[in-house]
Amino acid sequence: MALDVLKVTIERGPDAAAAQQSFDVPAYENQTVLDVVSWVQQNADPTLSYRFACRVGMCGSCAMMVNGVPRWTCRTHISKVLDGNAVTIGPLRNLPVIKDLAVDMDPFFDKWVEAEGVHHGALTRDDPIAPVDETTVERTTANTGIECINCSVCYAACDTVTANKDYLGPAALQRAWTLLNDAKDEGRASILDAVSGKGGCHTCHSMGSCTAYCPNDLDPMSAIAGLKRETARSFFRRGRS
Amino acid sequence: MKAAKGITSRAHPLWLAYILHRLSGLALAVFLPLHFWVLAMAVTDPERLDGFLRLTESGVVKLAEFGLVFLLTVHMFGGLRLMALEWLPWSASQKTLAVGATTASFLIAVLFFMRAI
Amino acid sequence: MALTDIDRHDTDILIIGAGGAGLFAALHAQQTAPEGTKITIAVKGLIGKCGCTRMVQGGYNVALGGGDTVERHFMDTIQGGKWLPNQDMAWRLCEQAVVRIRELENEVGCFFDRNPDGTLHQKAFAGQTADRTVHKGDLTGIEIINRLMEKVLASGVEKLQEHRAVGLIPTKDGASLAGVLMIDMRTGRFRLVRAKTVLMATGGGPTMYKYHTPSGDKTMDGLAMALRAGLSLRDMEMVQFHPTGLLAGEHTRMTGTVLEEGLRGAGGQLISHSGKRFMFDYDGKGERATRDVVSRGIYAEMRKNNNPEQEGVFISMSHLGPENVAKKFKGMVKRCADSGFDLAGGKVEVVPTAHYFMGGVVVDVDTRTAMEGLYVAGEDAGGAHGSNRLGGNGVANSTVYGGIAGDTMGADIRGMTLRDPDETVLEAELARAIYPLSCKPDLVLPLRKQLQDLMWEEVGVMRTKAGMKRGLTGIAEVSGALMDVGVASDNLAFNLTWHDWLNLRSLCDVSEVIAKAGIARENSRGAHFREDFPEPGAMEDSEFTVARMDGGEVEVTREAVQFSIVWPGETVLPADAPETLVAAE
Amino acid sequence: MKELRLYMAQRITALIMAPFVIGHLAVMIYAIQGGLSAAEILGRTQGSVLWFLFYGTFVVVVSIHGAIGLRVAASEWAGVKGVALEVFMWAVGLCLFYLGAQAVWAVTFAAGVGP
Ligand SMILES: Cc1cc2nc3c(=O)[nH]c(=O)nc-3n(C[C@H](O)[C@H](O)[C@H](O)COP(=O)(O)OP(=O)(O)OC[C@H]3O[C@@H](n4cnc5c(N)ncnc54)[C@H](O)[C@@H]3O)c2cc1C
Ligand code: HEM
Ligand code: SF4
Ligand code: F3S
Ligand code: FES
Repeated sequence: MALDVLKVTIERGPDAAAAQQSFDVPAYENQTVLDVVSWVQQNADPTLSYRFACRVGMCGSCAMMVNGVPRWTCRTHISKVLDGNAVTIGPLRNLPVIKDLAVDMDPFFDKWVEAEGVHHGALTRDDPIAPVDETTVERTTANTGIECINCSVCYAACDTVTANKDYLGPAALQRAWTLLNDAKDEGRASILDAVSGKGGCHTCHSMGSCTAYCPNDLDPMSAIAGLKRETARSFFRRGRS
Repeated sequence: MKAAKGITSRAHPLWLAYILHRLSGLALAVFLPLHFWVLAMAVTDPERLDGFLRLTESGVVKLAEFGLVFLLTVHMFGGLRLMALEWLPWSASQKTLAVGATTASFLIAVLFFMRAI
Repeated sequence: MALTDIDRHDTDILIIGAGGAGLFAALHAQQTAPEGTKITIAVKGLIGKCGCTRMVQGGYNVALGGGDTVERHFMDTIQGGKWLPNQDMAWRLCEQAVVRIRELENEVGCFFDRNPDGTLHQKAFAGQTADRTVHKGDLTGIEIINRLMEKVLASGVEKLQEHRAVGLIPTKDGASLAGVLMIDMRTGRFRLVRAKTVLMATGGGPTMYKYHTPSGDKTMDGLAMALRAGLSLRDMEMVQFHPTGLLAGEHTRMTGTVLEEGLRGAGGQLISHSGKRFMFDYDGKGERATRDVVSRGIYAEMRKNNNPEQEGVFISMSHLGPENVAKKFKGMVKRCADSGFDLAGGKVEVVPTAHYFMGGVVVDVDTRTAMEGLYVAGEDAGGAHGSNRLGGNGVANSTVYGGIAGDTMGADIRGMTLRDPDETVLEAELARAIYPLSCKPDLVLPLRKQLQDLMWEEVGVMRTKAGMKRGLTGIAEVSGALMDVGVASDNLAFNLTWHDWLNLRSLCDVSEVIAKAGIARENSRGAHFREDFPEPGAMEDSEFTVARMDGGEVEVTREAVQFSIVWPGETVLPADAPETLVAAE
Repeated sequence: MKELRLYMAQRITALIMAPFVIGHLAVMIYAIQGGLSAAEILGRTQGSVLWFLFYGTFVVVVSIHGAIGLRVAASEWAGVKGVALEVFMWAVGLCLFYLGAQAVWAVTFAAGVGP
């Protein structure tokens, strides 16, 4: 790397988004944003708080705002985000800040559950495993959303989440859509109910920031569109009967 | 220094389409009552309506009219795009669609503008 | 900080850790415990988002017919473990995995990859004699943990997230467990949680090595606590190295993370600095040999090289066709690309990396420990794997025994009441945790690095008595130096540096046990390789090591393995069973 | 379920409006040539049941559509919540309808300048 010092600005505190602090961080090869943040905590300011676990993009606990963009920091090479030699790092948007770069992710998961994002099964451990044809449209659709690591990047990217406290958000709705397409799931009615209520799929304006920023290239926007389609269909059906 | 908190990179086509749709919708909602009010003059005060209509000859008002038609077309195509995206089984070409819709609406508006002159 | 500053909190069943073991225990405890039982999960990170179960790539071993049997899975496990496993535990693992996988698919809602006919797709990891590993692409752990996490979050258990367990607090007589002292990491306050039963499922995690794969939250806290509580730990010398960890330099947390096994299985080649494909010098199976063999091969090559710029060896895939590789190993290629390496077309520098810890607390087949009220499951428990864990047996072990722990606790709890903690132990544990707050602040990181280098060099892939002795001296030095490193106490909320200190404390304590157990085993089995004792010794005389803290000193003894199901040289398979069911490639 | 009903109402009204808007625009493009006058407008629409139905439906539909649309914007951008939000939506809807109805009535059936 040509640079040898990075100018890193970090937003501090639970309450003061304005409290920014700058650090000079030595540049190294193969440095990720998480490495930069870690360097600051390990060498310059031991009180800096942030969260990570797997360090390879599997656990979804390290997301932060990097130059105003939500990203998984352990898999974001610093060179990708540098503005000159500067970078500004803040806590993930749309979630309450615990301290510095660590946010409280509970609202995100509460909504996941609220969206009925949990398997509704009829079979038990005493039944054989049901054969599934992986080539059906339903299964292919379900598979497209299955690798979500619940990192909340999409949740942070979405302005509708900011604007509407009740909005379940892209990841939770995508999970509901996956279940709706899962042949093993028996919760169709309750899922449709959950996503048609307050803050459900109809709150989404298809602004697509979720899909644009998902680090795993998932497409919550289309999943939500699927839910809209499905709920509209059942609306007409109910109307007729 | 820029705050890291606000999203600074909203500039992707779908977000722009969204904001355009909302702003045009809001603008229409403001314009429509005005439009109705003007038309209602037809009963109460035809002279004033004519006076108002004469104003459309002037460039400024023309531009405003152009803007309104633009809003209406932009909003309509944007809305149709949304409904296509949500209800028609989804295809990856929605971004092209978004851009296409805006372009089409722009063209119609221009067509209107040209013929009006 | 005084005892009076400790929040006190009661529950019925406390589960520490939220990996496969912890989450399964929560679900099963809910199913078996009497109505109204309060269940609490306390975890160092967020529920479902920390630990290693989430990082499982390859998959889950389970014998589901098609020629494969529980007996065959069992024999592979015993032979893989070089006759050291506790056979009853290994048997239960293989037998219950069948139930657990159905539970995962049918009740928890996981989806595993299918064959064209709709049945589960299974493949074979190295060391297996049947296509046995169930998986979801190469991100199996995400599917398992996400589904478990949803179930648990929806079930309404009490959550104590970002709560770090720092000490097991027994009753006055020391026979039973009264509760667990924790730090609420978000506020920095202490909390004593009393429970009738406690499951420890903190997942081991050999992160005291320079190169390691596990999640950053895992630092052997559980085993260090168990050691202090006087429990016996077995097989502590058994550290599994994964042969291909990414080598990306000292300044990135990416270094050490796993490049998946499948790369070698698919034909990936290991190349030395001199450009030579070397694995066939060490084993007839080349790159496809078992993890321990390949790790030693790479380690030996690394030693031969004395170019300080280039520590590791290279894995090269390009001869398989870059497009092909990019398609087949999409996730891996993308991950490498993110950190600046071209896996599909170029070559990536790799190094053996500490992956899994076979050693752990001595438990019975129902996860009970010697201390009433304390249960241990998952990677924290020793015995099921012996000297080596087969790929795919790790997550099977944590989910199977996590479930068993939940069932056992749910049943045992009926006859139990809350117990009073020994306040002197409580005070000592508190003092231990706040110790650094009264010392002069300094950096923790250099000491962690020192320990990691030391363990890698002296107690790593290949060991000698002299090396391990040096290791012990070095560990004592780091350990002592750590006691002079302080942490500023003005803001304890989410104070990662304080936790770094505590992490290193646990790592030092357990490192010492690893080195001592390593010295005690004077032969080479599975993951433990002694250059001064390269022979495995007679299988019939197999012994496992048991470490205990005795008056502040770690003592290691040896106990004879009980061949309760099968004797070395014998098999539980029918006489005409083929050696392997895996088609040769 | 209210969310779903509002959503459906907005989409259905939008679908109905699309041909109306296109129709209206087409007429305007045609009519605007050579300038507009009250007489010209009225000449076309006065006494016509068809135009009454055309613009009448449009007004009903746009009132619903606009009211729901402003409801969303008000709640998201201005933080209007609860009863206030419902009151706001109905007020907008009724207001649009009142003004619109007046206009339609004016250009079709009300007495004004003769043909
Ligand atoms: C990269 C990688 C790939 C792997 N691939 C496979 C594979 O393909 N197949 C396979 O079978 N196995 C695999 N394994 C091994 C497998 O992941 C583990 O054996 C298994 O998941 C361990 O489960 P566990 O529940 O015991 O622990 P974990 O899942 O690691 O969970 C431990 C939990 O304890 C918590 N904890 C730790 N310390 C404390 C404390 N002091 N207080 C409170 N909570 C604490 C942690 O935060 C975490 O929640 C892999 C491991 C890694 C690292
Ligand atoms: C053919 C004509 C129209 C179509 C197809 C249409 C379509 C739509 C659609 C689909 C939405 C929902 C957007 C969302 O949920 O994100 C919407 C919103 C809206 N519409 Fe229309 N509309 C049309 C005409 C009008 C008119 C004439 C008005 C003027 C009152 C209007 C005002 C609004 C407003 C204020 C919104 C809310 C904006 C938002 O939520 O972002 N629309 N329109
Ligand atoms: S959909 Fe993508 S961005 Fe959203 S939580 Fe899942 S992985 Fe993260
Ligand atoms: S960004 Fe938000 S508005 Fe919808 S399409 Fe994605 S959830
Ligand atoms: S640390 Fe797990 S995704 Fe970044």
